[in-house]
Parts: sequence; C-alpha cells; structure tokens
Amino acid sequence: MNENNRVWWILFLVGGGALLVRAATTEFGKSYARDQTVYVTVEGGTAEVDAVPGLPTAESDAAHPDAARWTRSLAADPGERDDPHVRFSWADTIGLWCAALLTLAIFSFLFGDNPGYRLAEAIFVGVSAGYAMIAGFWEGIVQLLLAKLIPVATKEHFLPGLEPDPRWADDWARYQSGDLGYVAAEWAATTLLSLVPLVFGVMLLMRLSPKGGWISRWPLAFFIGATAGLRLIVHFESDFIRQIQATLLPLIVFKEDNSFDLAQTLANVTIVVGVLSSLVYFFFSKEHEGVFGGVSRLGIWFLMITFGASFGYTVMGRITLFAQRLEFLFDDWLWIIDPLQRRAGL
Amino acid sequence: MIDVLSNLDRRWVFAAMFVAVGWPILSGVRFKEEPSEGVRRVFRAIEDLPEGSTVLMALDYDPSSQGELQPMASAFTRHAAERGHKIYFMTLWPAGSPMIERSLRIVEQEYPDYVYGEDYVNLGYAPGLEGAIKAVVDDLRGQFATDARGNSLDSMPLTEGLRNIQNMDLLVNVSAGDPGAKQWVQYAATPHDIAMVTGTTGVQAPSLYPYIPEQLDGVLGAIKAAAEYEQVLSVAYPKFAESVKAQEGLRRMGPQLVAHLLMIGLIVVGNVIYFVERSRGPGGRR
Amino acid sequence: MPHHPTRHGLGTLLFAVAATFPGLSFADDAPGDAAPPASPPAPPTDIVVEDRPDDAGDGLVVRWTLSKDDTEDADPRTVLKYVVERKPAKGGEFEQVGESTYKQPEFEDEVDHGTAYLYRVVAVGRGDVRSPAAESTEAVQPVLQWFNGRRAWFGILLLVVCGSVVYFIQIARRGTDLYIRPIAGLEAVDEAVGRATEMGKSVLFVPGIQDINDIQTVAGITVLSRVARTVAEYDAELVVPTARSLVMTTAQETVEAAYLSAGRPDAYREDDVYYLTDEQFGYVAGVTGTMVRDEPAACFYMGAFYAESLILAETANSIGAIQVAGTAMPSQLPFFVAACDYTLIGEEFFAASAYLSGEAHQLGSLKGQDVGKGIGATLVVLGCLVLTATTLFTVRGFDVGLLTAIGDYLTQNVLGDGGLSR
Amino acid sequence: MKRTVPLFLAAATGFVLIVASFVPAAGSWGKYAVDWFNILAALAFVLGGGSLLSQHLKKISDQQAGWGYSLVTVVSFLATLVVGLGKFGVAPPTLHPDKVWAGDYKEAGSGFSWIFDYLYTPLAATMFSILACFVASAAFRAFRAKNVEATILLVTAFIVLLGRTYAAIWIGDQADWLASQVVDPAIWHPYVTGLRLDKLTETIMDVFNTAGTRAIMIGIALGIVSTSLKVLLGVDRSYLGSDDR
Repeated sequence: MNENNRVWWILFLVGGGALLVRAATTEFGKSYARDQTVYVTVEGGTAEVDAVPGLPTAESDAAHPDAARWTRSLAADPGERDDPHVRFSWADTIGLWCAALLTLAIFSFLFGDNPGYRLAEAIFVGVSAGYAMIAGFWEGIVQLLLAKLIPVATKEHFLPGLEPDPRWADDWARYQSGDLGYVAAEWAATTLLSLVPLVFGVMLLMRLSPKGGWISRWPLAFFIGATAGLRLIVHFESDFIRQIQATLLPLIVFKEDNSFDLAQTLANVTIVVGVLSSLVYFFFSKEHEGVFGGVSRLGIWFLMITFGASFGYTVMGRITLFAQRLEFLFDDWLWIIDPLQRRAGL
Repeated sequence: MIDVLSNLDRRWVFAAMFVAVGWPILSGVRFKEEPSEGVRRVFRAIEDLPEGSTVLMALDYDPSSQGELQPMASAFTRHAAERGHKIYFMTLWPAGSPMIERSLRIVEQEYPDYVYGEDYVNLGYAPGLEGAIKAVVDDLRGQFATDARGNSLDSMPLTEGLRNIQNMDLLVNVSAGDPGAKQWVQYAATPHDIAMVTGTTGVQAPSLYPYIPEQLDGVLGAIKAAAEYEQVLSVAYPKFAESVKAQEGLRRMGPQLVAHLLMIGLIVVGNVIYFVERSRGPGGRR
Repeated sequence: MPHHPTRHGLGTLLFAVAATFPGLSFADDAPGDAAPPASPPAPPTDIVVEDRPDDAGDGLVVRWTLSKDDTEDADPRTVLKYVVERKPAKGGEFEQVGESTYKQPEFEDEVDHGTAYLYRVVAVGRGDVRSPAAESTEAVQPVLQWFNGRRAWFGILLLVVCGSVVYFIQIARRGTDLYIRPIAGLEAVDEAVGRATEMGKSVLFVPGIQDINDIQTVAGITVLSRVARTVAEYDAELVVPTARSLVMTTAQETVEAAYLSAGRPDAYREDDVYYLTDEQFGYVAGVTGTMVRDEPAACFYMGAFYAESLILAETANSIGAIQVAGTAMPSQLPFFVAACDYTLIGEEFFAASAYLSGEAHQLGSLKGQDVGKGIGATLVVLGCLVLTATTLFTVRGFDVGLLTAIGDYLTQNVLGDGGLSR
Repeated sequence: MKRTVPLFLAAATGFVLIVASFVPAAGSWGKYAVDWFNILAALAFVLGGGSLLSQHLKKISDQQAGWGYSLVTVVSFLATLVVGLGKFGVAPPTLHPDKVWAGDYKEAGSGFSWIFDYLYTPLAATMFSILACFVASAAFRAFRAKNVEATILLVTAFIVLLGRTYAAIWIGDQADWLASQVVDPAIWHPYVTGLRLDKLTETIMDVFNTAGTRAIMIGIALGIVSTSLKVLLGVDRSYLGSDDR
C-alpha cells in the first residue's frame, strides 16, 4: 500500500466514522417537501388557478368541478415539518446525499486523482453534455426552428403561447385581393428564410456520409464569415471608437469654484499616459528600443498593474464560491450551522 | 524551516484554504462594511427613481456563480420592491430561470402587496445570447410570446403596452459572464441611452469600469460590493438590518477576510523563501 | 422612510373618497407632499412631428413646448407626465402610444412604414387630472433612409483602418520587407512541441470554450493549424478536446489539412479531436482528468476562456507541462500571465496566426494594425490637448467658443454618433 | 471548388453584414445570422453527441482501462437525454392544462430539475469553487519579486487583496489614530486619506486598471478587425481544411 492510498483510506475511515457518530447522536441530511394540488380552469383565455395545500382529497376535488388538476412538490425547510402538508421527501433526500458526495468527490481532486473524482467526472461529462443538448433541443430547435417552419403544429403541441405572425392575417387579406407578389415576397421572407438554417444543418450532417464531408464546410464558412463581419463592427465600435472617446480627457482639471483639482488631474494624466504607453507596447512593426522602448516598458508596467489588480479583485469571488460549497456541506447536509434559520425550532 | 517551506507540497496550501474558509463559516464571525462611492452610486440609481418606475431586471447568471451574485440579485429585488418600482425579470442564461425564481420568492414572501402582472412579471429565459438583447431592444414580442408562466403579454397590465425595452427607466443587470453586462451595455444601454447598473463577479468588474459613467451608471463588483450594498440598504431601511436573510453578503465576508489574510501570508512567505534562496546563491535552488 | 405604496383597489378608493372632502389631505406616493389634486394643468403647446432620422422609415419624433405649469419650482409638481396619442391620418381614433415624464418635451414613436399620422399630447397632473389636448396640425409620414448618417465617421475610421490592413498585406505580398518584432510566446511553440516529442508524450490543445461564432475561437483554430503541422512534422501526438460540436468539426478539418500539408496524412486520427461537453465546468473536469492521466508535455490554450483558465493552468503546472496561452479575455489574462510559461496578451494572440503562418504577406496585416493604433493614439493626444486648452482658457476667462466646438466635434461626431454634421 | 465556394460564401456573408450595419432597414440581418447560428449549433449536437458516444462505446467494447467510467458517462448522458426529452414530471402551462408537452422542461419538481439541482449544480459549483485553492497555490508560486514587472504585479495584487476586506479599514483607522496622536488631523487628513488601502484599491481599479484594460481592448479591437479581414479576404483559410480530400 503506497502512501497516497494510505491517506485515502484514513480520510475515508475518519469521514465515514464521523458521519456514523453524527448519525447516532443527532439528525441530519434529510429533505422535506410541501405538497400542493393545483386546480386550473381556463375560461376565455384567462386561467383561474387555485393552489390547495396538500395532496388532492375528495373534498378538494368536489370543490373544483371541471378543473384540470396536478400536484406539485415544493421545497420545504426542515423547521416546517410540523406543518401537516410537509412530508419527508425521499427524492430530495437522495438528491441531497448525491450532491454532498459529488461535492466531496470533486474536492478530492485537490489531493490527487482518485476513483471518486473519476466517477464524478464521468457523471459530470455525461449529465452536462445531455443537459446542453436538451436545452439546445427545446430552445434552439423547437423555439427557433420548428416555431417558424411549422408554426401551427408547434403551437398545438409545444408552445401554446406562440403568437401567429401578424403578417399572415394581413397576407390572407392581400391574397384575396389578388396582391400575389406581396404575398410571395412575405412568404419568401418568413418561411423560406427559416428553411436556410435547416438546409445548413443538413449540409453539416453530410459529414456523417463518407463522401459528402466537403459540403459541411459551406455552413461553417457561412458562419465564420458572419462572425467575422459582425464582430468586426461590434468590436471596432465599442472597443476601439468608444474607448478612445472615453480617453479624451482634459489633462488639467479645475473644480467648480475654479480651484485646481489635483486628484482628478493626476487621475486623468495617469489614464491618458497609461493608455498611450500600453498601446506602444503592442506596436509590432517597430523595434522596442531607446525612447520607444522606454515608453513600451512603462506600458508593460501599466499592464502588470492591471493584471495584479484583476487578480486580487477576483480572489474574492472565488472564495465566496468556495465558502458557499462548504456552507452547503455544513448547513444543508450536516446540519452543523443554521444561518438562515431553516431549522429553527427543531 | 526555509527548506521545508520551499519544497512545500501545494496540498498544504489547499488544506490551509479549507481551514481559513471553513472556520469563519462554522464560528459565524461577521464584520461591518464601509460602503464605497461606487456602491452608493448604484444605490442612488435605484433610490432616486420616482416611485413606480419601470425596471428591467436581467439576471444573467447560473447556479455556479450564485454565491457571489445571489446576494446582489436579492438586494436589487428588495430595493426595487421597497421603492415600489415595477419589475420585469428576464435572463439570457438557460440556467437563469431558477435564479429568477429565487428573486420572485423574495417578492412573494416579503412584499405580499405586490401583484403578479401588475407590479412584477417574469418574462423568463430569452434564447439567442446577445441576439436576444437586440430582440428585446427592438421587438420584445418577437422574443417573448408569453411570460415564463405562459400568460399572454397582452393579458397583463404591466406588459400590455410593452413593445420593447427602450423606454425602461432603469436596466438592472446581474451578470456572471457572456452574454451579460458587457453585451447589455453594447446593445441596449449605449445605443438607446437606457440608464443601467450592474452587479457582476469580481472577474468581470474590471472590464466594465471603462464604461462608467457614460455608458453605465455603476457596477457592484464581487461579494464585497454586495455586502456594502446590503449595508447601505439596511441604513436606509432599518427593517433590513433586522432580517438575517437580507445580510447574505455581509455574512459571507467573514470567510473572505480570513482567506485574504491567508493569501497575503502566502505571498509574503513565498517571497521570503525566494529572497533567502537567492541570497544562498545559485546552488540554493532546486 | 417612504411608506409602502398604496397601489391596490382599496387604496385608490380611499384616495378618491378622501379627495372629495375639502381640506382633508391624504398622503400620496410621491415623496414630500400632502396636497389634494389640483385643477387641470395648462396644456402643452406647439406640437411638432418630424421623421426620425437615420432609421428604416419606422419612427417619428413628437416634440412640444412644455406646459406652463411644468416648472422646476412647483412643489408639489403640477405636471406629472405627458400622454402621447396618435391616429392614422386616414381615419381611426386617437390611441395612447406612450408617455413621457415631466420636463421631457419629446417622445419617439415606433410606427408603420408608409402610413401618415396625427398626434396629440395631454399634460397629466396629480389625481390623473388631464389638460386639454394639444393636437398636431399636419399628418406626417415616416421616411426611410438608406444610409445611417450617424455612423458616417464610424464608417470613415473603419475604412481607413481596414484599408491600411489591406494595403500593407498587398505591400508585403509584393515582397517589401517589413520589420516585425519578435514575440516570446510564439517562439516557444516549436520548443514546446519538440520537448513533447523528446519525452514521448502528447501535446494538448484547448481552443477555448466558446463556439465558432466567437472570433477568438477562429483565431485559436488558425494557431491550431500551425501547431498541428509542427506536431505532424515531429511525429508527436496531438489531443484536442473541444467544448462545442462545431468547433470539433472545424478543428477536425484544420488538423487533417495540417497533417496533409506536413506530408503525414496517415498519422491523422479523427478521434484525437473530440467533443466533451458544452458545459464549462464539465469540460474542465474532463480536460483536467485527461491531463493528470495522460500527462501531456505541452499544453496550449488558445481562444476564449473564462474562469476555467486557472484550473487548467494550475493542473497542467502540477504535472510539469510547458504551457503557452493566448486569449483576448482581459479578465483571464492575469491568471495565464501568473501560471503559464508564455502568454499572448490580447492583440498578440490575434497576431499569432500571422506570425505562425510563416507567410510574409500575412505579416503586413500587423503593420496595418499599428496604423490603427497610431490613429487611435493621435486622436487621443489631439483630443486631450484641445480639452486641456479649453479648460485652461476657460479658467483664465478667455473666449473658448472655437475650442469647445472642436472638442465637441471630436467627441460627439468623429468618435460619437453625431454623423458628419449634427 | 471544395474551397472556392466556401471562401466566396464567407466573404459575401461577412461583407454584406458589415454593409448592413450602415443601412437602417437592414438592422435585423445580424439577428438572423445569430438565430440561424443557434439553430445550427443545436443541430450540430448530433455530431458532438456522436463523437462523445463513439469514444466511450469504443472504450467499453475494447474493455480499455477505466471502461467502467465510460459506461457511467454513457448512462448518465442517455438518462439525461431521456428525462429531458420526455419532460417527466413537468406540469402543463396553466393557461393550457390539456397540453401535456407544453410545460417548461426544467420546471421545479420535474425529473430534469432533479438532475439539474442534485447532480449538475453541485458538480459545476464545486468545480468552480476549487479555484479558490488554485488561486492560492498560484499566488504562492508565481507572485515572487523576480524582476520589476513581477514585483509590480505582486505589489498591486497585494494592495487590492488587502483593500478588499475589512482589514484595510482597520489598518486605516489605526494609522489615523496613531497619526492624530502626533499632529492635528485637520492639517494632514485631506492629503493622506487617498492612501488608505481601501481608497487606494479604488484608485487602482478606477485609474490604472481602466487605463490598462482600455489599451488591451483597443488592441483587441484592432486584432479582431485584422483577423476578420484576413478571413473574409481569404488570406487566412486554415479553418477550411484542405483542397483534396
């Protein structure tokens, strides 16, 4: 047994032992849920929603004839468990333990690679890839593609809130009055245009065929071209023009009563000198020697201050996240602390 | 001693970090905050709006950064509701919807007078990254057919006449990255002169400073700014001083202090090692 | 402390009841007042409707002269807002299209192209008392503009910068020798790949976590092209995990082409460029896992990075890999600078593809970029001098009309959206 | 042919969009491109998902070392897909109680939200949070005063680290108290308050950091202009793959 393995075993046994001791002496790691029954009646485009606490009963059903009904389980704090509609939840308790153990597994990577981390990594890659694809399906394909290509069916099954393109109503009137050219133009502008991404998609998927791979470059080229065009404009405007505009500053500043404002003067001079010297650092076509080299050196110093400041400033956010994970372990899982008073009265 | 430290396994640094953050959490130590001018600027942007102003609350973050950003979103929500503003929630992040729910819960629980659809509304998730910003700026109905609960926008007083967000009195953005604060500045606040404040992660904040004050009214950067904001709020509205929930940021500052001191200590020790080794000459280094 | 607003039926009712008793005041929402609703304010006057300039013919601007009662010293305020209503010139009823707050004699309206409209404006006081409406006299139809005049200067500057990039590429193509200073990080690329080959270990290339619609990813892919060629020449092993399906596709094309141009098409394996997951930290978990298990000798990070930058860099450091990073994310540069062996900062990263291509004419583009920086610096110096002079002369009591005009033109027109003359 | 058409397509799209940004009526064209891209990216998941599955299925069928982990990845991937596509536990929207497929796929209480809350979130947040430890180890290792540049980097980081906590206020207060024992604060106070660590941090962020970031942004803008032009003009075509295949 090498030293690493020994440390793992010790950590594992100590941790497990502590959990057992805690379990024997006090409660922790339980999740509760509040049941709610929702009755919905829809009349004339508005919904009447009645959320009744607890699971459905004969009385609550009788009180809502002709209403659609479903149940919801909402998160409840352990402190509320005396409430008759709050119950112990297996699903959330198992979830809580999964979350806690996965948190520990990721933390274990700090000590070194180990089977726990590899398992967490495997789950993470699978779940997050699935998550991204599901989001892409419902939000990209259904909302952006199907809603335009087959609006009626999409509205019927997936997006009841989808409002028909107002142009269609108009088109029907124009069609009847014989204005076919207009209708054709509108049709091209809506339906045909929404076919473009589908065609691109098919071209892209041609990669899967042994011979058609080259055609998948067309959509890629289209979007790389679009990216180049769009980014060129946006960045030139907001990062070049606007930043230069913001750097036009008076190098001497007076207060309203005409007295000299030293602090603001220094600040303005520093900003202008800093921007100019850092720009000099980025010059490619001139050797950084002599005066030019000196200014460029000053530019590097400004960049170093910028980096140091950003680094120091960022630390705070990282520690917050870290603290939050530890809080999750101590509060939600182990019930050692209770800063939000969620187990008050337990 | 120096030899031990210079060959220190970085895992000891990690362990020290666990202690530095874990101990204040367990002991619950808390410190007071002195609000900076930047934070007061953000506070005034919401405070000085006439009551009943329209505020677009764009919460563009996900669970992975909620530790830093949730206190800001909560404080913004409480402040706007306290001032009686009309709040429109939306997010550009697919995982942002549950984040909006947290703010909605605050409104529901702490401001029972607020009526959904009349005083606040949840427009939900807008797919399309920065394209979605362009969409809500030009033609909101093209982006949101309904609110997040499936209500038609025409059925609610708050959204009935809403065609785009160009006439919002204030744009409040809580942002964990792209798309977020920068894109809102570029595509909404700058071209349409909408007043805007933002709360961001510490990483992002520096890249937003250049936009102040012309394109952006103020930035809350990182948890410290959130804590300072809570401090200003609890001075202006004493009820927040008594609520534990309204002090999430302040509570989180305890671990910050100790962990920062650890970092500073590490940098000092690192340099001491460096200078001692250098004075020993070239043979002293590994 | 302002009390909680009375915004519901009951409150309004109470208000109405209270208002009917003369002398009885009732606290309204607005701060610092306690007065009964006054008589209607004076109406606004001189309604002018104009086409909104520089748009697609879908906007009108309504302007008016403020109501006589809309004054700064009125306390409590007599005019709270203006309500703008419009109707098509050919029939129809007036409908409210928007509001503007007190002191705001202007409203921008979105309208249908090709329809003429009439407008009227009403001043509204507290208790929703309304002034008589002031109506516009002529129907106005919006006009479509083909060129956004506000962007004229933007276009000029863009043309000059793009023009100089293209010009210097042409100059270089004709064989003129251009001096380009060395960049440390780029010279390290070959060295890093070489070391990996010697050690018999792989090279890891991370093209950022954004999709191909981020120009940084495109720039990263061009660097990958060169790295892949070197890897193929040295007969080392290349691993490219990607966070996006389209980046994977593009990277496969690029790497395959690079192996081909190095004369080693047989060494290319499509599986070496693979997809992990779109999610940022899931991707990082996968990449760091690969790092600690395969122990690559060289790691390249070229593209758009977020918080994962330091997780990658510290993990690779712990396995002793040479690291070269390049990104245009200002927020992540500090971490790469601190933790990597070489970092291409912002513009250097974009310059990398020109350097690495080994083609002389691509280097011309760098000279063009320098012209852009020169223009920027000149504008800054010029503007600062003008503004400084303006400040100095103002304090001394001189007439600064011309200087102010120049300064304004620079900030509002040349660098703003004022167009050529607005 | 295999490269000419794509080159033309890229150039045409890019230049049309550049020109469109100057034409008011074409303002929405960019949005089309963005929407289309999102659709294409969603369709491209077929390729990404295919790559993911084929790598891991290969490992499993070859029984390579660690194939068990590949199995876990495949199972959790497929399970997430099934639960998300099936909208298990999703209630219909209130206005349309009869449309069972119309609810929000990530609604609270649904199967997908269970995966999100108890697997995805803790994993993502914890992976993010271990950065705190890496920041510390990087600072310990890299922030050493080796030369002028490194010293500037480390001193700035040091000041900002301190200035962002209560410690800065405490040190400032102590210094104030000490100094006021010696000299009347009214004399020196206006001149030195700017040196208090918390104020100094603000100055660094507002002035120095603004200047540096601005220069970086200007450089990046030019880099993007030139990179974009090279792509559009076909000077740089490495993304296109090779002619013969």
